[in-house]
Order: sequence, then C-alpha cells, then structure tokens
Amino acid sequence: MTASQIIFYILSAFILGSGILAVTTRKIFRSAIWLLFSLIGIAGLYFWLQVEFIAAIQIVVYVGGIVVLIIFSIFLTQKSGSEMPKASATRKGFAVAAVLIGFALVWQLISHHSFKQTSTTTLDVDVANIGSQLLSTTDHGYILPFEVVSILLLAAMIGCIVIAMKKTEAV
Amino acid sequence: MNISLLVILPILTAVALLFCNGLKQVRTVSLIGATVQLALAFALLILYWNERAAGNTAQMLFESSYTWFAPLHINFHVGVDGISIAMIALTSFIVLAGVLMSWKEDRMPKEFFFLLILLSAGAYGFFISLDLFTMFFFLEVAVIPKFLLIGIWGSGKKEYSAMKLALMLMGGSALVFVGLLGLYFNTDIGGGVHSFDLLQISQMHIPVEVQKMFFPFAFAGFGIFGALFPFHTWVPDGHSSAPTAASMFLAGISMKLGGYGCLRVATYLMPDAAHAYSWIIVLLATIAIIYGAFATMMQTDLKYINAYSSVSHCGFVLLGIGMLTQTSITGAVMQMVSHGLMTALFFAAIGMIYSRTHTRMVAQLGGLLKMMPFISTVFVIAGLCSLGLPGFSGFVAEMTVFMGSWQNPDTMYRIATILACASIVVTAVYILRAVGQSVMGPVTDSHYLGLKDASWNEKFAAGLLIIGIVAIGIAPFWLNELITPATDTIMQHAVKLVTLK
Amino acid sequence: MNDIPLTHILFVSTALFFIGMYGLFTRRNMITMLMSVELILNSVNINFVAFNKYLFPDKLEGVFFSIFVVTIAAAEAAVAIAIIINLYRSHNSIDVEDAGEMKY
Amino acid sequence: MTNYAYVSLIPLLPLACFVVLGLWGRKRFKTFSGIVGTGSLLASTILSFYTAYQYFFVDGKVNGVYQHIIAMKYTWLQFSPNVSIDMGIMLDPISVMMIVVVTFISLMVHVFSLGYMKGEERFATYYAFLSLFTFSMLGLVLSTNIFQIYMFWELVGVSSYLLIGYYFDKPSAVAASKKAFIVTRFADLGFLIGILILAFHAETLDISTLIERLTDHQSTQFVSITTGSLLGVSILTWGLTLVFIGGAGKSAMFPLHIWLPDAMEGPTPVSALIHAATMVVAGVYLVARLFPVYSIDGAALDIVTYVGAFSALLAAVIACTQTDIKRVLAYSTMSQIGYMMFSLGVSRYGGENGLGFMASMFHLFTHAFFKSLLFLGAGAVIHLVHSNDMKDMGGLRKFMPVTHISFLIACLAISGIPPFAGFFSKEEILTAAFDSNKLIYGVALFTSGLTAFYMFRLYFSIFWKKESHLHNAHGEGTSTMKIPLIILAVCAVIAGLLPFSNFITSDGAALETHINLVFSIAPVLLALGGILLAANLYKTENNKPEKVAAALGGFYKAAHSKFYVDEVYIFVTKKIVFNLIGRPAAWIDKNIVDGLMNLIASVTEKISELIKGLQSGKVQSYTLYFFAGIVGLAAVFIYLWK
Amino acid sequence: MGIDFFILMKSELLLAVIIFILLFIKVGSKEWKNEQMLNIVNVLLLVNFIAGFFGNKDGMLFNDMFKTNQLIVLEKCILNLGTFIISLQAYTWLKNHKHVLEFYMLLLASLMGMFYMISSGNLLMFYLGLELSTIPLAALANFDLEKRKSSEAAFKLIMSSAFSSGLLLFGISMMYGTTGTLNFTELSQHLDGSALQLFAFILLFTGFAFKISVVPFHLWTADVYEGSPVAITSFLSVISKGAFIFAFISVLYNVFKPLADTWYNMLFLLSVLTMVIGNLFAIRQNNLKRFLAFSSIAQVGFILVGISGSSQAGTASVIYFILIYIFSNLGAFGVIALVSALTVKEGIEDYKGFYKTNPLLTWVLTIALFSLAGIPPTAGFFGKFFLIMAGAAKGNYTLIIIAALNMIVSLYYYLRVVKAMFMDKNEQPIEKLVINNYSKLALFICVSGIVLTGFVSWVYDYIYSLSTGF
Repeated sequence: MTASQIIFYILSAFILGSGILAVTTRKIFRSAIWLLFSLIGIAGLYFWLQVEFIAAIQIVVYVGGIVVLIIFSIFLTQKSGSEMPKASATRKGFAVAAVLIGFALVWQLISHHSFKQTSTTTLDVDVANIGSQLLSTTDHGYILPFEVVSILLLAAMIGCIVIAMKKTEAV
Repeated sequence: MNISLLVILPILTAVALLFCNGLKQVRTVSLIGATVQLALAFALLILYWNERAAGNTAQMLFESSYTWFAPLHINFHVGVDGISIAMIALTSFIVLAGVLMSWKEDRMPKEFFFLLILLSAGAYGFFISLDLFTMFFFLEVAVIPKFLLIGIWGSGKKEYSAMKLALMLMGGSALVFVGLLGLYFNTDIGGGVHSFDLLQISQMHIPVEVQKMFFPFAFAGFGIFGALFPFHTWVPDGHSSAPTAASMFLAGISMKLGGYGCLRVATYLMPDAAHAYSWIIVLLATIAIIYGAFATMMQTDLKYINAYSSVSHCGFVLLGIGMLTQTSITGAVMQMVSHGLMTALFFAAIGMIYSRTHTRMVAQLGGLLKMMPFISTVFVIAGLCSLGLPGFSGFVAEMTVFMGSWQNPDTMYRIATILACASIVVTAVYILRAVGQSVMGPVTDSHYLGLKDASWNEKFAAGLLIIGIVAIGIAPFWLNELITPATDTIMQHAVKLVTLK
Repeated sequence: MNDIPLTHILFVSTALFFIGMYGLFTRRNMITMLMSVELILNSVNINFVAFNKYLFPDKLEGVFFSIFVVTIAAAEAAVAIAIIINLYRSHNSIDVEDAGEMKY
Repeated sequence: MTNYAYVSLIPLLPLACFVVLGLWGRKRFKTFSGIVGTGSLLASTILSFYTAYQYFFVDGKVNGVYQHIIAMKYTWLQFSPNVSIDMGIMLDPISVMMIVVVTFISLMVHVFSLGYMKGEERFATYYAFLSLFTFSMLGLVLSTNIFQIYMFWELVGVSSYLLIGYYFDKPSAVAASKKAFIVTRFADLGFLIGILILAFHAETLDISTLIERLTDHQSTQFVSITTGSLLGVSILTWGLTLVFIGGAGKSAMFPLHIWLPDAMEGPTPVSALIHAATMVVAGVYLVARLFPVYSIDGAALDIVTYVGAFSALLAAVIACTQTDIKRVLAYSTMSQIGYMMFSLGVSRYGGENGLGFMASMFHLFTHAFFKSLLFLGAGAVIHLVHSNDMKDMGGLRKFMPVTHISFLIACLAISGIPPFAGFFSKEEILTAAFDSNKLIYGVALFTSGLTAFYMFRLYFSIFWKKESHLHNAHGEGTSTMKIPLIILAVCAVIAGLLPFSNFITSDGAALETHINLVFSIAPVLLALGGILLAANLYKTENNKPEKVAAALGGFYKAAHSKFYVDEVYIFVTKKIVFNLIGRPAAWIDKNIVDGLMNLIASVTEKISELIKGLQSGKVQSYTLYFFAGIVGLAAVFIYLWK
Repeated sequence: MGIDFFILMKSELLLAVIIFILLFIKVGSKEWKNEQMLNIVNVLLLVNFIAGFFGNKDGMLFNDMFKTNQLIVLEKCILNLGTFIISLQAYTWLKNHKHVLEFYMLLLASLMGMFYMISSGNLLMFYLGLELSTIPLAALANFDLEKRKSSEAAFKLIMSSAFSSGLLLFGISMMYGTTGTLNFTELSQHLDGSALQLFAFILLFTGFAFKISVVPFHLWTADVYEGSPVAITSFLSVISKGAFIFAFISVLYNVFKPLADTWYNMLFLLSVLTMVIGNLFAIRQNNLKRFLAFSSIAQVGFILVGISGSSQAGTASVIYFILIYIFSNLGAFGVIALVSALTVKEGIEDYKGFYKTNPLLTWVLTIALFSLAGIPPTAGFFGKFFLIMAGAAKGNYTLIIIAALNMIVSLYYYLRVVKAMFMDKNEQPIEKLVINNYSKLALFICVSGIVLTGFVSWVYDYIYSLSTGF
C-alpha cells in the first residue's frame, strides 16, 4: 500500500466518519462542526486528486462561506447547547431502510459497471487555464453558464434580502 | 342548402341572447330562434324530398366539408340522410316546445334560454356530423348545459341528479372516445393516413378483431346516452329533477343522441362486431324493456314514471338496432322520433300539472280533468301514445320494431321479441294507473278546484308536439319513406361486409 | 492517485450521498436538513471531479460542473436560510415537524 | 262493378265528427253536439244500408258466390318489400253485415243518448267518444289487412276505455275502465304475437293473400307453417290460438271475461253499443274473418269450441245469481258470445259443413238487436230509478209501458221463443252443434234453458215482483229514448225471419237451411220451463229464491261471487306481478343497479380518504416517498423490465 | 457571434434588460408609486411578449450550449404570454405589496432560467437553467411575508427541490461518468443502455418528474401551491410546469431517443399513477388553490399520455395543450387571485352562492374549469382530445381507457366547484367585487384564449408544422 493509498483511505474514513456524525449528533452546533470537518476532508480529497483549484474553492466557499452562514443562522435561531428533538422511530427505520437499499442498489450498479476511459491526454487543471476557459466564448468556454450563475446569484441575493429583512421599517 | 346553418343559427341565437335583458326580450329572441329552427328543419325536409325526387341517390345529401385540423385529417364534414333529417325535425319540434314551455321562467332567464339554445346547437351538430370528431364534439356540447339546467333550475335532489347525469353521460362519452380513437387508428385512407370521416371509414374494411375490440366501447358509450341497461340510472334521477324544458330536451333529444350514435357509429361502421355482439345488445335491451316497465309500475312520482318508462321505451331503440334487420332498424329510428315527441309531451304535461299543483306524487293528485281539461287531455294523449295506441306515433314505431325483430328467426331472438311485446301490457298498467289516479278520480285537494287550465304558450307547445305525434301516427309512410333508404344503406353495408368475410 | 481504483472514490461519494440523504430524512431541525443537502451536493462534486480526472481528462467538463454546483449550493443555502429565518420569525421554531400546517 | 269508394265515408264521417267534436265540441257545439253526432251517423247508416243493398242484391255475387271486394287499399306502412300494413276497405258478406249492424245499433244508441245523456257537462265529449268508437269499429270490420284489424282493435279498446271511464270522478268507473283496457291489452298481446307468427310464415299481412297462402297445401308458406312446431304443437296452431286469445279477450271469453261485468260502470247506452252489440263480438268477427285458415286446423277450432261453450255455460250460471241488472245483462252477453264462438268452432269450411259459421253470424246479427234493446231498456229503467240493483225495482210495468213491452220482446228473443229473432239463430247453432259434437250440444241446450230462466228472472224482478211506489215518477223519458226501443223491438221480432243463409256463409255460396220443428222442441221446451220457473220464483215477492239459494249452498255462493275468478286475478296481479316482480324490480334498480353506480363513487371517495396520509404535510416524508419512487422505478425498469 | 448572438438570444437578453431596468429603478433615488411601477412593468412585459415574435432564426451558440429554433421561440412566447397574464392578474395583490420590483426581478429571473433550460444544449446549461428557475421561485413563494403558510410553502419548495436537484445531479454525474460528455448531441450517441446509465436516466427523469409533479414525486405540489401567493401558484402551475414539459419533451425525444422503450413504459406507469392519484386527492380538497394543485397534477398525467405518443402529433399536442392549459388555469387562478386578494377567501365553501353576487367572474371561472375538464366548446376539449389521441397512436389502449375514465373523475370535482358557485345557497356569499382593468384584461385574454384556441385551427396547425417527433 502506497502512501497515496493510505492517505486516500484515511481521508475517506475521515470524510465519511465526520459526515455520519454530522447527521447523527444531537447537538446542532457540533453537527455544524462535524460538517465542517467533512467538507475539509473533501477539500483534502480534491488535493489528493490534484485539482487544487476545486479544493481551494471548496475551502473558500464551503468552509468560509456556507458553514459560516449556517453557524450564524444557528446562532440566530437556536439556543446553543440544547439538544435537538429526535425523529420518530418509524421515520428513522424507514430512512435507514431507504438509505441502505438505495446504497446497495447504487453500489451494485457502480461496481458492475465498466467505466470506459475515452482519452488519456490530460489537460492542465491550473487556475489560469480554468480562469481563461471560464470566461471564454469560443471552444470549451463557459462564459454563458458563468453569466447564468451570476444572474442566479443576483436573484438569490435579492430574494434573501426581501425575505430575511426585518420588517421594522414598515410604516 | 348549407346545413351548417343548423348549427350556426342556434349559436347566433345564443349570442344574441347575451345582449338581451329581462325575460321578455330573452324569450322573444329564443322564440324567434326556435321558430326559425323549425322552419329551417322543414325547409331541409322539403329540399331533401325534392333532391331525392330528382333522382339524387347519394347516400348523404347537402354534404359540405371544411378542413378543420388538417394535420390530423379532421374536417368539419356535414351531410344528412333520412335518419338525420328525422332527428333534426324532432329536435326542432322539441326546441320550440321547450322554449314555449319555459315562457315564464323568471329565474335567471337569460342563462336558462342560453343553455337551452346551446343544447340544441349541440344536438343539431351531432345529427349532421359526418366526421367522428365533430360528432363527438357536439355530443359533449350537449351534455354540460344539462348539468347546469338541472342543477340550477331543477327541483328535488337536483344537485345529486345533475352530477350523476353529467358524470354518467361523460362516462359514456369517454367510452365513445376510446371507441373512436380505436377506429381512427385502424383506418387508412392511403399512405398510412388515418381518418375520422364516417363515409370514408364505411368504405374500408376494419379488421374483425379490431371491430370486436372497439364496438363495445362505442356501443356502450352511446348506449349510456340511450339508457342502456344497466347504465340507465341517470335517467330517472336526471329527468325527475330537471325543469320541464330540460326534461323535454333530455328525454326528447339527448337520449336520441345515444341511439343515433349506436346506429350510425357503432353498428354502421363495425357491422361484423354488431353481428357478433347482437345477442348481448338484444339481451340488455330486453332486460331494459321489461325491467324498466316493471320498475315504472312501482313509481309514485309522475316524473319518475315517465323517466322509467323512457328506459323501457328506449330499450326498443336498442332492441331494434340489436336485431339487425332492416325493418327493426327502421323501427328503432321511428321509435327515437316517436319517443322523443311523446316523452317531451309527457314531460310538458307533467310540468304543467306540477306548476299548478306543486306536487308530482300520483297519490296526491286526482280529478284534474275537471279543472284542467286541456292539460289532462294532453296528459292522457301522451299516456296513450306511450302505451302504443294506433293513431299515435308510438304504435307505429313499436310495431315496426316488433315486426323487424320477429324477422330474426333465431329462437332466443324470438323469445326476446315476445318479452318485448309483453311490455306493452305492463306499459298499459302503469300508464293507466297514473292517468286513472291523477287525472281522473275524485278531486283530492280542494285547492285544486281553483286552478287554471293551460295558457296559450303551453297550449301551443303541447299542440305542436301532438301534431307531430298524430302526424306520424296517421301517416307513418312519410317517415318510413324518409328513413328506409338510409337504413337500407346501413343494412346493405352490413350484409356486404359480412359476406365479404 | 492512479493506484486507487475509481470505484473506491465512487464508494466514498455514494456513501456520502446516502449519509446526506439519511440526514435529510431524519433531522428535524431545518438547518441540519440544509446541512445534509450540502453533503449530498458535495458527494456529487466528488463524482464529477473523479470522473473527470480518471476517465475524461481531455476536457474539464466535470471540474467546471463542480464549480457551478458549488456556486449554486451557496445560492441555494442562502435562500434556504433566509426562508428558515423568516419561518422562525413566524413560527418561533425551526422544527420541521412544526411546518406541516398544510396537508392532505 | 260498382265503385265502392264511397264506403270509405262510412267510417270517415264518424271520424270527422270525432275530430270536430273533440276539438271544438265543448266550446262551440255544447248541447248541439248530440245532433251533430247523430246526424253524421245517420248519413253513415244510410250509406251502409245502401252498400248492403248494392253488395247483396246488385253485384256482390259472381257465379252464385259472394266475392271479396277490395274497395280501396293504400299502403300505410311498408315493413319490408312484401310485408306492409295497408289501409283499405274490404267488402264481403260478413263485413257488410257488420257495418249494417254497427251503424244501425250505433245510430239507435246515438238517438237514445240524446235523451239519456241530456244535461251532462261533457255531453260533447260523450258524442265525440261515441263517434270515435263507431269509426274504430267500422274500420275494424272493413279491414283488408290483419294489422289494420289490430290497429282498430286497439282503437275500439281505447274508446271503450274512454267511455267506461266517462264518469271519471267515480273511482269505480276509473277502476273498471282500467281493468277493461288492461285485460283486453293482455289478450291483444296474444293477438299481436299471433299476427307476427302468421305474417312471418305467410309473408304477408294482407288477409286475402294470407288466407290464400295458408289454405293452399302446396304453397311454401303453408308447408313452412305446418311443418314447424313448438312444444309439439304446430306453428299454425300456435298462431291461430294466439290470435284467438286476442279475440277471446275482446269477446270476454273465459278466463279473460272479468272486465266485462265491471265495464257496466259506463253510461248504459255505451254498454248497449259496445259491450253488447258490437265491440264484444269483435272476437267472433276475428275468428270468422280468418275462418278459412281456422277451418284447416282442427286443434285451434277445438280450443275455440271448448272455450266458447264453457264461457256460455259459466256466464249463464253466474247470471242467475247477480242482482245488478246490467251485470246480468253483461253475463248474458258473455254467454251468448260463447254460443257464437262454439258455433264457429264446430263449423267447417264450405257447404253444409259451414252451417255453424252461418249460425254464428246469424246469432251475432240477431243478438245485436235484442241485446242492445235489453241494454237500452235497462238504461231507461236506470234512468228512472237511478239504481242498477234489482232490489230497488219492481212493478215498473205501469210506469214505462214502452220499455216494458220492448224488454219483454227482447227477453223472449234471447230465450229462443219462436217466432222471435233469437229462436232462428239459436236453432241453427244447436243444429250445428248437434251435428258435430254431442257434448257441446248438451251444454248448449242446458245453457239455453238457463238463459230463459235468468232473463225472465230479470224481467219479472224489474217489471213485476213488488208493487212500486215511485213518487218522482217522471215517466219513461223523452221520445228520443222511446223511438230506438220501438225500432229495436221491431227488429228483434223480424230479424230472425231474414233468409240469412242466402247471404252469409263460410264460402259465400248460399246455403239451404230449414227449421226442423222436431229438433226445436227440446230447446223451446227448456226455455219455456226456464221462463215458468222464473215466473214462479220472481213474479211476486216471496222467499222462494232465498230457499233455492240456500239449497244450492256453496255452489250458489260461488256463482254469486263469479267463481272467484276476480280474486284469482287480484292474487296474480297484486301478489305476484306487483309484489314479486314490480317491487323487486324497483328495489333492484334503486339499490343494486343504481347502488352500483353510487358504490363506484363512494369507493372512489373511500380510497381517496384512505390514501390521504400520503400527503402528510411533512417535507421529510415527501422526500422519503420521492426516493422510494426512484427505487421503485429502478427496480422495475432496470431489473424487472428488460 | 455578432448580430446572430442578439437574434438568437433575443428572449433571454430582453429579460435581462428588463431585470436591469427594474434594478436601476430600484436603486435609483426616485420614489415610485406601486401603481406606476406596475404600469411600467406590465408595459415592458407586453413589449417583451410582442418582441418575441419578430426576427427569429434557428441556430446554436457557445459550443452548442445554447440552441434555438422556431419551436423553442414559440415555446418561449407562450411562456411570455403566460407571465404577462400572471403579471396582470397579480396587480390587485401587488398594488399594496412593498417589494414589487423585487417580485418582478425574481419572477423574470426564474423565467429566464426556464428559457435557458429550454434552449439548453448540454446538461450543465440545463442544470443551471433549472436552478435559476427554482431558487427565485422559492424566494417568491415566501412573498406573502407575514403569512406563515407562505414561509412554510417556500421552505417545502426549497427543501424538496434541493433534494430533487441533489438526485438529479447525482444522475447527471453518473451520466457524465458513463458517457463522458455533457453535450446532448454527443450524449445521445454514447447511450448504450447499461444498467448504471439507466439508473442515471431514471434520476434525470425524476428530476423532471419532480418539477412537473408526477406522482409519486408530486407531494410538494399541493402544499406549495396552497401556501404561496396566488400569483406564484399560478406561475408554478402554469409557466414552470409548461417550461419543464417543453424541456422534457425535447430531452426525451432528442437526447434519450435510444432509451425510448424504457421511458415509454415509465411514462405509461407514471401517467396512470399521476392521473389516478391526482384525481383521488383532488376530489377531497376544499381549498381552491390546493384543489387546482391536484387537478394540475392530474392534468400532467394526461400530458404524459400525450408525450408517450412520441410523434410529431405528440409534440404538437403537448405544446398546444400547454397553451390551452395556460389560458384555462390562469383563467381559474385569475378569479381566485382576485377573490383572494380582496377577501382572503380561498375555500370552495366560500364560493357558494358566488353566482348571485359576481356572475361574470363565476362564468369566467366556470369556463376555465370546463376547459380544464375538457368540455367542448372550450379549447380544453381540443387540447385533451389531441393529447390522448397522440397517446393512442401507440396502440396502448389500456392507457387510453384509464385516461378516459380519469376524465370522468376529474369532471366530478370541477363540477363540484361549479355546483358550489351556481347551485349552493350561502348566507354570506362573497360580496360584489370591484375588478380593476388589469384583471379584466387578463380575464378577457384568458377567456378569449379558451374560446378561440380550439376553434381556430391554425394555432394547432402552426404548432404542428414546427413540431418534430420520431
């Protein structure tokens, strides 16, 4: 077993472990922290896969943005430290069953599928390349999706403002 | 003559009604519309005779066709033969009578007459259509106004009845729909193109298995309209809850849509299947006739009596169609016309009685002949027509059906015919019970003594229908000559296809 | 990285996917539900990147897709949180069981 | 050959009268309407006498045989290329005889009613109905087409219905009219099916053609109808028997006679016309019309014979016990028609064998006069005493001499006392019966004795018995009532003297008949015995009748209760038809058939209620279902469906 | 690039321009009255709608990420029309709303997302379009800010759609993994029907199914429809649904054609389920919006029947039906929106005796409901007839019979509403409402659309001429 393999398995275990904890722990704040760990683990996985740019985005957007957002909202809505209510046993039972069946199904499908590699030429995944492709209008350019996403972000922003804004200024 | 006028005219009337105000204007416009309809129907009849006399032997006359949905080969294709003309004339009679009977409808008159006229447009359209799509279209047009008419202006458990009627009739049309689609996709007018055109389809030979598969849908679907046992239960409730004019329409026209469809679509286009299934049709029709008659005997409400008797009488229509002889089919068509007029008259009489005495229970009525000789006479005439008295249309039609049915020499069919004949006795029983109890006998309620006889509009309406009934009863050869060529075509077609196979 | 078969990575991502789904099914707190959704989206991202790297390295489609997924996840999370906060204002609770007024 | 087209006026005049009076009588004509009706009928009567003259004496006979003359014929309704209902007029001896009888009796009744019905509110309606009846009856007898007969058959039925129910505010009248119609309708069903059978095999509805085909042993039609059989009986017998059922219904033969006594609820002149002289003999006429066909089928004729004889006897027995004078007359009518029937039954076609046929027609002819006379007389009596019951009468001979004498003549005629009309016709019947069937002869003989007895029982009870003390005696009524009585009395005397057998026979050729005086001793003696017995019992008031009744015991009671036939009918209709068929049918319709439709609706709603939990309002459940859906789809479409 | 770019992307660009105009108005210093803003917006939308008809051209842009043709333009025009009508109908409600411009910005952003989705040439664009159309809608669902139900609806919408898009993404990733491409054209060449690919396809399929509320992926629908402001409900039920169906057809017919056997059977199964369950739930509803939600679910069942026809007639019928459905449903929602905005009543019970006080509105609602039920002479009849006819072309009459039977059930509940309005008595019916001109115009458009679209056959002919099938 090479170092790379070992790193991968450790990362995987870390991701899944903290993921499981994130969805099972009863304390909401801890849950958020476990999520954070899991996301960091995934960032690690990206590093391991040598897509540093994605790893960076993962850390910046998720760890730096979303998790923070979540934590803020937890502070806004929750008394910290209190335990969350438990889901009913039936719901849990069904959920476990569904998830296990689903996983078995998907894993069965994946493991029996022979993935075909169509090309061996590797493309450089460095930041500059990604950046220029993102804004390119020609071959392999992603300017259109980029614009769409920007509209989406604008819309999301407007939406958030309208919804979450305090209604104190109502006359 | 452009027979699309028959549809356009009611629509124009209906549109004109939208701009009217108050009962007076509304009813005047409706009356004019209905009268013109009648005139048009008669003009059509005369033109038709002329055309035939001039030696035009085309199956359909006054045909015209407009492309409607070109990609799907749906055309607005209209044309008439004797059967259609008979039905059109019937419709125009009943529309006019219906309008006259509703002369004093002061609750939302505009809506009332609008729906009434819309119904007539549906009926005319149905009878002149030679394209299955337009036919289906008009069939459904003629359903929903009835829901509103019954639900809004009806009496008794009107909402229930209206809903039941609408659902069952739409159920029928849903079955028809399946049948039509089945037919459509098994036609080929060249190059894999399908057609809804009745005449075109009749020229092709639809595979027997296909016929056997879709005939039940088409027949049962139309059969629901025509009170096919056991799908007749909308009839009693619907008729009894409806306002007078709507009852007249319902029994007089709507139920005829079913019979006409059974004949024109199911039997004509799928003759092999009609032969194969004829025993079922005959069985169901016989059950309807006998069982309807016995059920009528136990009714206590005049409208229920007439409604159940309609089940029984419409059984003759289906019996005639199921027997598949030319005479029996002619009889079925005659029975449609006759029953339409007769039952409309019956409902008109019941309506007149109800509007005065405010009851329809046989037990509560009595001796009306004393105060309202006209209405009572109308009632008795309707009753006598219903029990098949010579001189009235009912006799002619029923006898033709019997005569035709008897030509089918199979023993089981004979037994069915005998049973059907037996119903005339039961009919006599219930009709005479109703007449004897409500019109004759001692006056049961002193306040009846002050009641007035029919007003001019009612007299006119009843007179109109009676003229129709008596004219057919005395001179059935006209109607017969009108219908026979058409039924002949249908039968020849059926025989041709059967022998081809 | 080539000494790890693709399926192993897929195992991780699939497992993460269903962990997230489990969380979504069972967590009663709306914010934790949202967190579960994030796990799901992350697992999908792993898929994209892994496929891209392992199978189709000649283009960067998978990588780009994951970039956009991250962005959208952020937008979605933002709106969701805004809604949750609004709900919290009116309900004074973010228990999902309490948000079941409309039913049947 | 004379053009007989004018014959069509005979029925059409009353029809026109009906239409005019029916539409405008109440408002325009009022009391004048009686005159209108009578006038138009007078014209008809004259025409029919003229027709009879023309037919019998001028040109009806070809080579010594009376011909069937088709005066006119129009196709009315074409069923199929060779089967159609035609409207036409056929003249042959019986139809000509019938139009004479019908118009004449009807005229008498019309005249009589002028007085009898005076002051009635629905006077015009009455005359309209009478005209309708006359039209229908004339149409019936003139028919060329069996279906035409059926149509007019129905029409006479309905006019009878309308006239019986004339006093519509009397529940008993309404019930009686209903009963009459329904019972005859039931019989008509047989007629109709009989027609269907005959017409199908003969491939025609035209009477002449039908007879021609079914009597020709070589024709395919004949072969087909005689070879086919059902339940061991040939199709021809079936057809004829069913047709006879129709006739039996109209002619009140057992067991379809129950409507006739009740029908007396109608105005008495109506009873005289319809329920004595004309309509009720339609059954006899029907059998006579198809007689050539009947005569080749012994089985059918036997049925006619036995039904007729049994009805004659039964009715005579019942008549002896009734107290309502009109009912007595009604049963007597039934009994006399029974005579006509069995007379037909014992007859055969052609020559000497056709004596019964001739006798039957002869009796029909004479009976019409004396029976209508009896009814009109009874009408006059009722008009005076305002009651139908014998108990309210007695000693009326002083108050109404004309009625008395005419009634007596009629009684003598019906009893078969020479030289009154009934004697001659009855004599022929007895001869015919004697020649063919001794049992029938015995019954006939016995019945004729009974007839004399009950008729004179009636006569004495009305006009003798106790001395009456009428205060409000307003005499016998108007001259319009008396004149018909006198005319009919004259007819009742002389009608029998006509050389009937020269004109009306089964095959149209004249038949030599002669009165065998030795043979007629027995019936006349029996009749005289009956009269004497009646005189003994009823001429004065005494308790002998009660004693006799007591002696007869149960039999008397049964006869008095009309042998409980009505009760049987009520049992069958009420208990079986209504309760066992009608009620279940209505119940099934309401609960099962309709219930099924409603069940579909309620099941749909139940299911809807049942699965509402799916939409629990919990978003987590939604996602769970969502995922379950995916797994399900995957399972189906990846693994199961390949 | 160049001028083509502007012509091909005309619809999207126009929307973007409008969004930015609104944004400038918003951030500008001038205080605008609500009425003024609404006037401007409606004029802009009208312009947008009309402009849609001019200067159209087929073509692809950005490496086939964006494609357009006559049919797509027509679809966009239909959606524009719907949005315009909704905007008119929302007038009564928005007049007193504080966030009019935000409302429109979000609405148009969502619409734009749909446009991109319809025009998408690869899975990425498709996904982005889908999200762009969904996320603003979730925010919009919450626009009745004080209403608890509104927030609940928004939450349910965003959660369910997040979940669904998670699954969809998983499917897309698998599709990517098995075919190596995101481009539709290449994708369809690489489809080999392996099990994993099928699974990926099922996930994609359910992504659509979720959006157009196919049972069992429909559960969010009713709750969201009920809780959202009426304008959003109608937008969801008409525009969003329509857009997704447009995209669905094109994806199924063009991209997943090799898997036609599979998806035909899936459509069969799901359409039966959808019709039946949708109807069963609809018959028990008492809230009109919720009721229309279920009825719209049932309608989707019928649409699936049409889609399963997979012929030129199938495509045409579906698009034609959507057009009619827009008129009908918006006719119904128009009345409900008015009543809801003016009286806050939404229950079927409240509509008892409605005819007595508001005959005109009642007729509009009745006609709309009849059209939904498929009763002639309304256009709904034609729509439904052609739809099912298209399905029947495959010869699967079981499906047709089930559809026909379901039409009866659906008739029942539509008539139930009609009955309440016309026949039932009510002590306190909804009072006589004052209708503003915008709503009148909207209702007029809807009614004339309902009446004319069926009879005037060139509408169908035109759609048919643009459609393709296989």
